[in-house]
Amino acid sequence: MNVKHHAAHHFRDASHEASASKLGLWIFLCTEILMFGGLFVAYAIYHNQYPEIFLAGSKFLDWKLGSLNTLVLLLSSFTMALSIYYAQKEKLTYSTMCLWITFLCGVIFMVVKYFEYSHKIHDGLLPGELFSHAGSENLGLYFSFYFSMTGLHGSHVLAGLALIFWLIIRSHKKHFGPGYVLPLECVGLFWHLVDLIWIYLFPLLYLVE
Amino acid sequence: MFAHSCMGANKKTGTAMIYIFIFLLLLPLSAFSSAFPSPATPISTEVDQMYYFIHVLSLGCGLLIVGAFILFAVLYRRKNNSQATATVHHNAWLEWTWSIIPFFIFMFMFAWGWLVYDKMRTPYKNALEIHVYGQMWNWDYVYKNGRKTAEALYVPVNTPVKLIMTSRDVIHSFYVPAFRIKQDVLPNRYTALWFKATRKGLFNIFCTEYCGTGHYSMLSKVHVMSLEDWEKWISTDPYEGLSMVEIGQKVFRGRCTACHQTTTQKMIGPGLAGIFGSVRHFEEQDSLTADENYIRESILNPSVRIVKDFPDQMTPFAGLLQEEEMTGLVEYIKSLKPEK
Amino acid sequence: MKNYLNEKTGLWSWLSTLDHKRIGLLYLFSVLTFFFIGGIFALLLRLELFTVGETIMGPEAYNQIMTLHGVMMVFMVIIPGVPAIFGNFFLPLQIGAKDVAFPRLNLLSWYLLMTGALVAIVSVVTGGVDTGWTFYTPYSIRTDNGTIWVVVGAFIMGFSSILTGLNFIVTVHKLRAPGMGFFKMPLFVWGIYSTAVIQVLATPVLAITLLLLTLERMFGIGIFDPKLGGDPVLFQHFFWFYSHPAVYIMILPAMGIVSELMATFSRNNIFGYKAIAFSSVGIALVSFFVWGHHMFVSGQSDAANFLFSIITMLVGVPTAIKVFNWVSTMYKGSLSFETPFLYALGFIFVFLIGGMTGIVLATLALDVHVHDTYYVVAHFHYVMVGGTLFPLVGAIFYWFPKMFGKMYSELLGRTAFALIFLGFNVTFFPLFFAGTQGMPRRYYDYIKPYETLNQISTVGSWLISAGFLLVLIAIIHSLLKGKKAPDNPWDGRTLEWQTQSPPIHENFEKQPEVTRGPYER
Amino acid sequence: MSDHIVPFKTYFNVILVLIALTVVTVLVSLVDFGVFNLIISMGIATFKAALVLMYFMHLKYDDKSYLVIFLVGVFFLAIIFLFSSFDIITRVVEKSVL
Repeated sequence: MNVKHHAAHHFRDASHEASASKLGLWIFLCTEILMFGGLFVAYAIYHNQYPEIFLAGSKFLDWKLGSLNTLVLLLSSFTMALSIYYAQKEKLTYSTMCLWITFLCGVIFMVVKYFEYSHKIHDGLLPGELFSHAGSENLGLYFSFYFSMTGLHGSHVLAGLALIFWLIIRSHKKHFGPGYVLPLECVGLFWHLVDLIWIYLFPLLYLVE
Repeated sequence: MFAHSCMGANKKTGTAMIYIFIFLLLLPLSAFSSAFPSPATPISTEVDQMYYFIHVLSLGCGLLIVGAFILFAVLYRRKNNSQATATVHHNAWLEWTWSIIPFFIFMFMFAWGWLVYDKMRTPYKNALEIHVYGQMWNWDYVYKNGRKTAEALYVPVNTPVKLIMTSRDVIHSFYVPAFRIKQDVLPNRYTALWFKATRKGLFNIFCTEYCGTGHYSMLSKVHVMSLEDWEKWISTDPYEGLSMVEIGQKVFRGRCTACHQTTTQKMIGPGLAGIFGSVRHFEEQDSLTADENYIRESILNPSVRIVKDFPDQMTPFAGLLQEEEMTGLVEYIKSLKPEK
Repeated sequence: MKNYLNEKTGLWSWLSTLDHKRIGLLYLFSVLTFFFIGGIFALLLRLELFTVGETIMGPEAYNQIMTLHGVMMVFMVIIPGVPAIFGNFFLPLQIGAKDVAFPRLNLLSWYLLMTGALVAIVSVVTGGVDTGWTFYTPYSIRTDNGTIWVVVGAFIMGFSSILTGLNFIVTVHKLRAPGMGFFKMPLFVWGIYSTAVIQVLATPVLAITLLLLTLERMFGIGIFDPKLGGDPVLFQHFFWFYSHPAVYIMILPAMGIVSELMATFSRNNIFGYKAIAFSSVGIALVSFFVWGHHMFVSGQSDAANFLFSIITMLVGVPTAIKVFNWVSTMYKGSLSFETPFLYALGFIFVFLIGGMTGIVLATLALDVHVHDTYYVVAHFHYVMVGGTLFPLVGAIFYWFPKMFGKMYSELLGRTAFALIFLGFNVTFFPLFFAGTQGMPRRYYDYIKPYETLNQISTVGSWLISAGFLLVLIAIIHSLLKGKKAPDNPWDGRTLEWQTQSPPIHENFEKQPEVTRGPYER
Repeated sequence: MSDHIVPFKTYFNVILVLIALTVVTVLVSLVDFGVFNLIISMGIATFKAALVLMYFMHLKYDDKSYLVIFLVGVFFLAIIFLFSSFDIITRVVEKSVL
């Protein structure tokens, strides 16, 4: 059954609205890139100025947890793309199930992040002047970058989870179908961007040489 | 039609507008001469020549353009409602000319600006090196032979000087208008300035990077003197033959006038007249009468005791004052009595 | 007669409206309120500077008012200003659309601006802020007062600007009337479009900079704090990467308005349409490469100074082209000097002085002498008050009949202009000379030689505030007692003059067809 | 547009390649190639990002203007980095003489 979605009054039809929404979303993704980019530029500049601090700092990070998080996010990106695929194929139960898997992967990512954060706070590996880890000179600068980059990324993962949950509710109500997948595509684009940023964050923070 | 009825008002306002524009064109000419502090270094004269050139050129172009639109305003006033208007709305040749000409003018200005700037920034060989320290709201200077001073930067005339500057807290900026030089003074980093004063006298030093409440009172002077006087000054002990109170007064005038008055009048910090022996009330601690130890402690480490309704803004002077200066200051403050 | 104003009434119909015209009026009301508050601060500052020594307030109060004047005028008046008020109201009308692309996002932008403004104003009661609108570290990290509120407020207001820019780009790309190619769009739309590109590309960097500054103040993360290895000059790089394009966010829409006023009141097709359109986009792009001219003496390397100075000179060229084209539009026109046209002419005169002093500031050797002095204060007031506020007030009078369906009184309008123009020049022209004499900016008190110049300037500030008050009176007077306005009082050629004034909710009875250029007679 | 359906097989291949590349990134980081380490890990990350962009985000099938918008964002990031580090690299470091 092809669900009928009526376009807003000022658009000619649904495809006109879809192309406008996707253009708007891509511009929003461009601003997200510029915002995260500011952090990456600062990271790159300080990495060149204080290579030894960044090298010593990254030793405290558990790269196994980092790679687990990367795989989890990649998987969630995969299932997100699949949910659109199934909606277009009108296999709506599969589509909702894929959304649930994406949501679950996101939660796992945040739980792993929670363990990493509590472990670091417990060890005193805190940003800037709060750094109080015994036995190593001040790595505050590295952990300022670690916490601000992964913190900002984490807040975007949370926002993504909220949006996916909203999609799950609408998916249960059968709002989506072959004719109308716009919300799935838009949230999907945002979620892929969050994954994209983590793809760069992982090697830069965890695998510093 | 509405537009027609306001035709009458058109002529009067058109001409009124013209008078206002012409009056405002004469404004710059009248106050042009006294534009700059009189130059005191060779670089200043070059910078001034560049100023006069660009301002005269701008005035010329300005007169041309404003003249053009006043002329059009008068010639093409709306006389009736069906007036024929221009048919030509694009002229590629014209567009190119008024793009290329400004481009070349601007590039010429850039090149000239860069050459003089480069001259300003190339270090003099074997310059007299002086350290400059900026801190929240006063400047102090240290010479290579260890001589310290705060009330003025003493410099010999016609000798190249290199200032090596750093800040003890926030960003300040060392600016001598008469020498046309300015350079930010950054914490944890040294920045440098070069000049060769060609005229003796006192020249103002300002701080031009916002640095808090006392930003406006962070003033000092460059004292340019002949080589012999300078040599005599640098080798003499600054406090030779002065009584303790006079030493204190010299130190006070160099370091403390940014925030404290010698009367009872509050400035940024409290007025110091009659402080000694008075009862001081604090934010947290209980009050006490001001004795030598209290005055010494509130100079070396002021944030220990903060007087009621005064902000904790005074920077510590621990390590900056010699013992002689410290005792001098205490004696001087003791000697300050409120005016009757 | 049904129109967007009387279609629905009641406060809630305004606070929950999705109509771009009503949102434009919401912005008009809030921006004018912030403008008058900021203006009062300016008057207090000038009053304090009337004499040497303390006149009406102490140094702490002066520094806080100086900062609030800066923050309010920049983040709450001129950045939202023309794009949010007239962009919202007239962009859809001028391209023949029913509304902007995302109406809900448009309303969210207004609420973001108001929330950000509220958060910023809370700083007044939590210890005040005295860092200047530039928040330079490490001073902005050191003081323990309300600075964090203003920083978070500006952070929130930044998103209002991003979302408005995003909305306008999609509207221009997707909702133009059939037949309206890019070169049939009015120049005001070109101005708003190139501004939206800057808003979208520059503001996120401000967002991350202010976020890092907030984290710096809360947890001392040390990225910009020299005590912990950070580099304050890097903060300046990030801040000015946004703030220089931001001054083009302020000026480009105003230039769009001047193109409209020139074409309409000379009753002439605009001269060099393509030249003006391409210079708007040209300025928008080059503006991202020039931020270093704010940092010539800040410890930036001489090589970087060379680079930034030469590129800044390039930005001057398209601006000069625009001014020449506007003046040529008057050639062989049929000029009528109603109030909006006076503001356009005033703009050209004042912007000329602002532009040329800009070249002085871009020249390295000259900038060293006048950086951070009153020469710079005079320069940016010439290009901001003259460059943005003159066209903004001109646009209020130009589009007043279309927005409210009532005519303003020509006498009040012209006297207000004369007062503002005279007062402006008397206030800010003497400050050029105070600057070259070496008077630094943000000074609570100055030495004796600068006194007479400051006194002239303060007298001028009374004149200009009388002028702006008269503008307010003119607006209120004509809102209450204005005569009914015809649909096209100025014989304008752009699409908004072809619908009724004030327009209906759907803007046009039937979708307009575009067959000719925007200003063709 | 929503009418173009990307086959399941493509998605599946892409996710396999992505996982493989993640493993490669980790392995490469264990071996010390000196300065090349950074270049290699950034190269792999960019390739993975391109995969996600092209297939998962449908850039391959959608209107090319979206790709232009994305690249403009990256371009201006490069501008901030280049100009700021150009300033930092060419700074003359002054020394104290005391």
